[in-house]
Amino acid sequence: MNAISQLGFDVTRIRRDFPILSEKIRGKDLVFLDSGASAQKPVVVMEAMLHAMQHQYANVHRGLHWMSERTTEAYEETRDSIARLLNAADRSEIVFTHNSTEAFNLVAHSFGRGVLKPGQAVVVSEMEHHANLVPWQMLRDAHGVELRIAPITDAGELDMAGLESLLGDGKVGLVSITHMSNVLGTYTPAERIVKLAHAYGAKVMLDGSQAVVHRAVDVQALDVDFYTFTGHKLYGPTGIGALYGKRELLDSMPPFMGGGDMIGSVTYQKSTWAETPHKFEAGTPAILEGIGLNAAIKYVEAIGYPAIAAHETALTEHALARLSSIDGVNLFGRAQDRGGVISFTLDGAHAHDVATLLDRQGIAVRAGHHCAEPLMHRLGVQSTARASFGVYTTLEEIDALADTLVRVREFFQ
Amino acid sequence: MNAISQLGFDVTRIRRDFPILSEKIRGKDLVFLDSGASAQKPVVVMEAMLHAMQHQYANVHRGLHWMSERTTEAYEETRDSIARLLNAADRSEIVFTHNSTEAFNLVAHSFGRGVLKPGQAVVVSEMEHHANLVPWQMLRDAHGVELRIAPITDAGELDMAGLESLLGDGKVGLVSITHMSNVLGTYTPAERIVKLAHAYGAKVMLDGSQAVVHRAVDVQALDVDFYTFTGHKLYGPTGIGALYGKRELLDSMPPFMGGGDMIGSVTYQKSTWAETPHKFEAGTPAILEGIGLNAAIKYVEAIGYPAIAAHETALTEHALARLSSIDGVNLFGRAQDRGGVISFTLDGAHAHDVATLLDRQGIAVRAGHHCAEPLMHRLGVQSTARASFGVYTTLEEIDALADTLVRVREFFQ
Amino acid sequence: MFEDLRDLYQEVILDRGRKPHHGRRLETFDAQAKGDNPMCGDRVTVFLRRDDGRVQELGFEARGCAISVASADLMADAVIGHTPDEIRAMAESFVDMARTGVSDDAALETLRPLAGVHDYPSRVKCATLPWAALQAALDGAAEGVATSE
Amino acid sequence: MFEDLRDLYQEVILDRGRKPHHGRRLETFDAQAKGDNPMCGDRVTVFLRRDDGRVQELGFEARGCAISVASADLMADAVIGHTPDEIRAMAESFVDMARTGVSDDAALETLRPLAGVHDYPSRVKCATLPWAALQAALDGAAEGVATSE
Ligand SMILES: Cc1ncc(COP(=O)(O)O)c(C=O)c1O
Ligand SMILES: Cc1ncc(COP(=O)(O)O)c(C=O)c1O
Repeated sequence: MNAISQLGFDVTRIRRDFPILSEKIRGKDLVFLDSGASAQKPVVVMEAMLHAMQHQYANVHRGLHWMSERTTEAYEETRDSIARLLNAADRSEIVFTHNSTEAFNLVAHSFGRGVLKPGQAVVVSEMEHHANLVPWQMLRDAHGVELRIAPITDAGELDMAGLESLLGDGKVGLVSITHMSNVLGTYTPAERIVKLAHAYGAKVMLDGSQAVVHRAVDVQALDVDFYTFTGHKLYGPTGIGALYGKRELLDSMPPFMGGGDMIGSVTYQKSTWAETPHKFEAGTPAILEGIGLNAAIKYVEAIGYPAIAAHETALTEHALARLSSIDGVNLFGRAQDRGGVISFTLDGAHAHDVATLLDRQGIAVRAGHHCAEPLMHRLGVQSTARASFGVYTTLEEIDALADTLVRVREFFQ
Repeated sequence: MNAISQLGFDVTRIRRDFPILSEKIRGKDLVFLDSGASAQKPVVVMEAMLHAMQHQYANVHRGLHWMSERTTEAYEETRDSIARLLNAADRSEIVFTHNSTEAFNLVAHSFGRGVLKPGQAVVVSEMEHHANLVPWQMLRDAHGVELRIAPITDAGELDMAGLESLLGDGKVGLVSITHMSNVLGTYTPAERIVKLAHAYGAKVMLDGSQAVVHRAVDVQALDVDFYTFTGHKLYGPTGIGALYGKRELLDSMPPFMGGGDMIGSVTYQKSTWAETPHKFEAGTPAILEGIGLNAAIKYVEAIGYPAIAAHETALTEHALARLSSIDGVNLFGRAQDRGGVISFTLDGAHAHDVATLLDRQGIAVRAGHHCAEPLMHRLGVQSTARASFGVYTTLEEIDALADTLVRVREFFQ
Repeated sequence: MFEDLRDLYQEVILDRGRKPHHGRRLETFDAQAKGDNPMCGDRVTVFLRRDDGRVQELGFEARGCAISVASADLMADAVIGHTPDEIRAMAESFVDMARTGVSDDAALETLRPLAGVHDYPSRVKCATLPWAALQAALDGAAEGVATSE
Repeated sequence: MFEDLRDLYQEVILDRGRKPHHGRRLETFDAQAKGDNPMCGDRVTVFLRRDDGRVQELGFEARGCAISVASADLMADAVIGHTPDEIRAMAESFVDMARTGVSDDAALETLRPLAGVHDYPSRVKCATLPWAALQAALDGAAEGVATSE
């Protein structure tokens, strides 16, 4: 079986959709293994944004003229696409944000200050991105909500018993956990988390920033209360993301930011708010980015999650096999259920130095704490290098990484 | 003198930079007079964004690899361009936001809750956009800060005596006023406002969303404390804007949103913040949009503010002359110093109906309350129609508006 | 010049928009509710008097465009004498017609001049706002509704 | 394979990065400060003992890459015996060299192997971090600094 059929779809064809992949870095072919930080963009995304700027653009929701109406339709169609992607019950449950970070801040502010009471608690896990930690710390410090940390096992999986013991006193109002770790690749058992939390009366928010890139998500099947992802990791433009929230929850929350488009009526004494989801969308939205994200979602849907997931599994298994066979390479995370993100260190070389040497050969990996400092403490390291995969990643690129790592080790010996 | 030389620059050449202007609307030439809501984009902006997606893209500030370093450089260069555009003393005084609305919410949150004390007051004027009103109402209701409204005169100018009387008791911590009204076109006397407010110990924020499109701004000469504008009105992409703040003020403020990129170090107990301006920039920023905005700023600089201002003056004078000579047309705002935004009503026809009839002829104007409901009350109307101009607007387009308005009046008689 | 707009602004709409028959606050009423269109500041307040389970009288105060005023006025004609359930069904058909431009519901006969709005998506709300307010009044909602879709 | 990286990773940098001469907390010290690179989690804590207005001894604890450790170590060599003012001037020259790759400051002779970082913008901070911490120690800053530029 050759590499391509092994991957479940025609990666050569897919790579043609991403012109950047034929760039040279310092004379070497680009091997882009940093999609977990931000994915490259297919031509259809560029074309959608370009088309809008060339042919059909105006501010949305406000104009009564043709350009504004058509632009509003194009932008609002993205809400339908996101609702379809996540299988939301209703399009009004999709709130546009600028990224997942804003979604967490929105929920920390509107649900955290507006619905949670001082004395209640929020639970996050030991493997959260700072986006799903710092907003809760700020809520804790401003609003007197306790912050609890659910442990992970040494394999890098969520410790479900540990989580349950944090829920025991019934004070927890929200459990906010990643759906897929950006460091360990771990998928968390979302359905079980939701069932458990609901049994103790807590709502659940899942961080789908990584997960939605690799697997189909069904918020109704999960029965999750809030779900977020960020467009630029899903092959879409920067500046756009989404928050899913159950309608009755969103309805119960005060707005986050104030301004145009989120109001019902305004007088100096008192303003009223627009309906969900608009009350959470203040100001001119990321119109062009919404239009670009729609193209990205359709692109992902056209490939299909089964093929994407199969591809990811093949890449991940290959990478784990190749990297673990290199002397001095340490891999982090051994979760049963894991995706295409692999963190590692190399004995005798700091992750930064490793990244710089790889970069010299055109291989882009990330090195650092990956916006997950407390997890680094838990793992007993300051930083790791991380390779992460996209739909366009090939087995050959993983081989290039492995082969070059052998040389890096020699360089630092 | 023909129309073109009258405008101070070659508008025909400029129009070629905006491909959308040759679109047809329902078979008619597009006459786009809604730039005040959002401007069209020149080819250079499209090319900059496209180039990034095709050749040079990765997440910023985080990667150690070539793509990330180059993308960071391109994105951060925009901060330099904005600092130059506003004549900020230092690039660290420029905070990227997603639009001006976010800038107001940032200041209302970080300065409002973090620096202002309950019992202090914030002053806005009677001609503010909701973006510069609702965040202060939310601050008032959450934090016990009083909200005071500075009156405007019947000519639509800021009533400086009225403003001064609000400052008398020394309780005002911040005066937040538009630099140019999006309804009346009024430029406010920014320098005098700042001097006056400072004399009473209040800081000043100016809403430059409209002003910066038409005139050179010098935050140091104004000695203003905060200044904001939004990229999409300045011929840039959506999803990006900027807040200028004096360094020592920004330093004194707590962050707004939490997440990646805004931290110094993170532990469960306590996190510390990155330096200004990064502590206000949580999460993956609007990278592609920043790159697009840089191209827009350079485009505006290449035309030059003197030419832009002369063009705007010529258009505005022509429009005022033509519209005021039409029976039944009522113009709002007679400020001495005014720019290319003209609100009007037509006797016997509601603004919406006017807009729809104009749209039928390809003429795009906005109708409604323009996100300034309290100002509508002050003017004694529910809504107005509004024509607003950009660098690509021609005298002929204004003539088309005026000629068509005559027919609209007939239609409704 | 505006020939093609005649499908939107039919004579009856221009007339009723200018001089509505029911454009007043009722002296006595059982229910009232207002509808706001936050996008543009339009507002319709509906007053109704019921008797015997049927709407006997309907008046409204509107600040809005020709479409919304005419729609409120034609709505009043259409619903008087009907039960809340009948009116709710009518409202549903009407909203559908405003969006799609067509309807086979015979009850909408007198409302058909408003079908032209479907070509102007941002004006659909103008036509449906009075119906939203009326439904709120029937439901006994105090605060009224803000349509933002 | 990595020939071209020899300008960045010169022998002295690999050596000092691996086995720094001054990589320890001083037993007695007059000042200390730490520098954090929030982007990557690197941290250097600098300890210094002054006498007679001059730095007599400098030690550091670092978690970081070869560049930052080597830079801290070469910095220690370079500053011992100098006054705070001299050190501040040296720091300024050094940061300049790290950014541009060149310097005509003779005082930087032994630091020149670090000039190669200028080609790798994200690594410039690695080289300058110890200097930021040292300046904070001289300024008596308690909290230390987080370089984010
Ligand atoms: C004067 C003024 N302020 C603020 C805004 C808000 O801008 P944005 O919606 O881009 O945040 C606008 C435009 O809508 C405006 O005209
Ligand atoms: C798991 C996870 N959560 C949240 C984020 C934050 O995404 P963004 O920076 O787009 O808000 C990221 C990516 O940086 C991530 O990997």
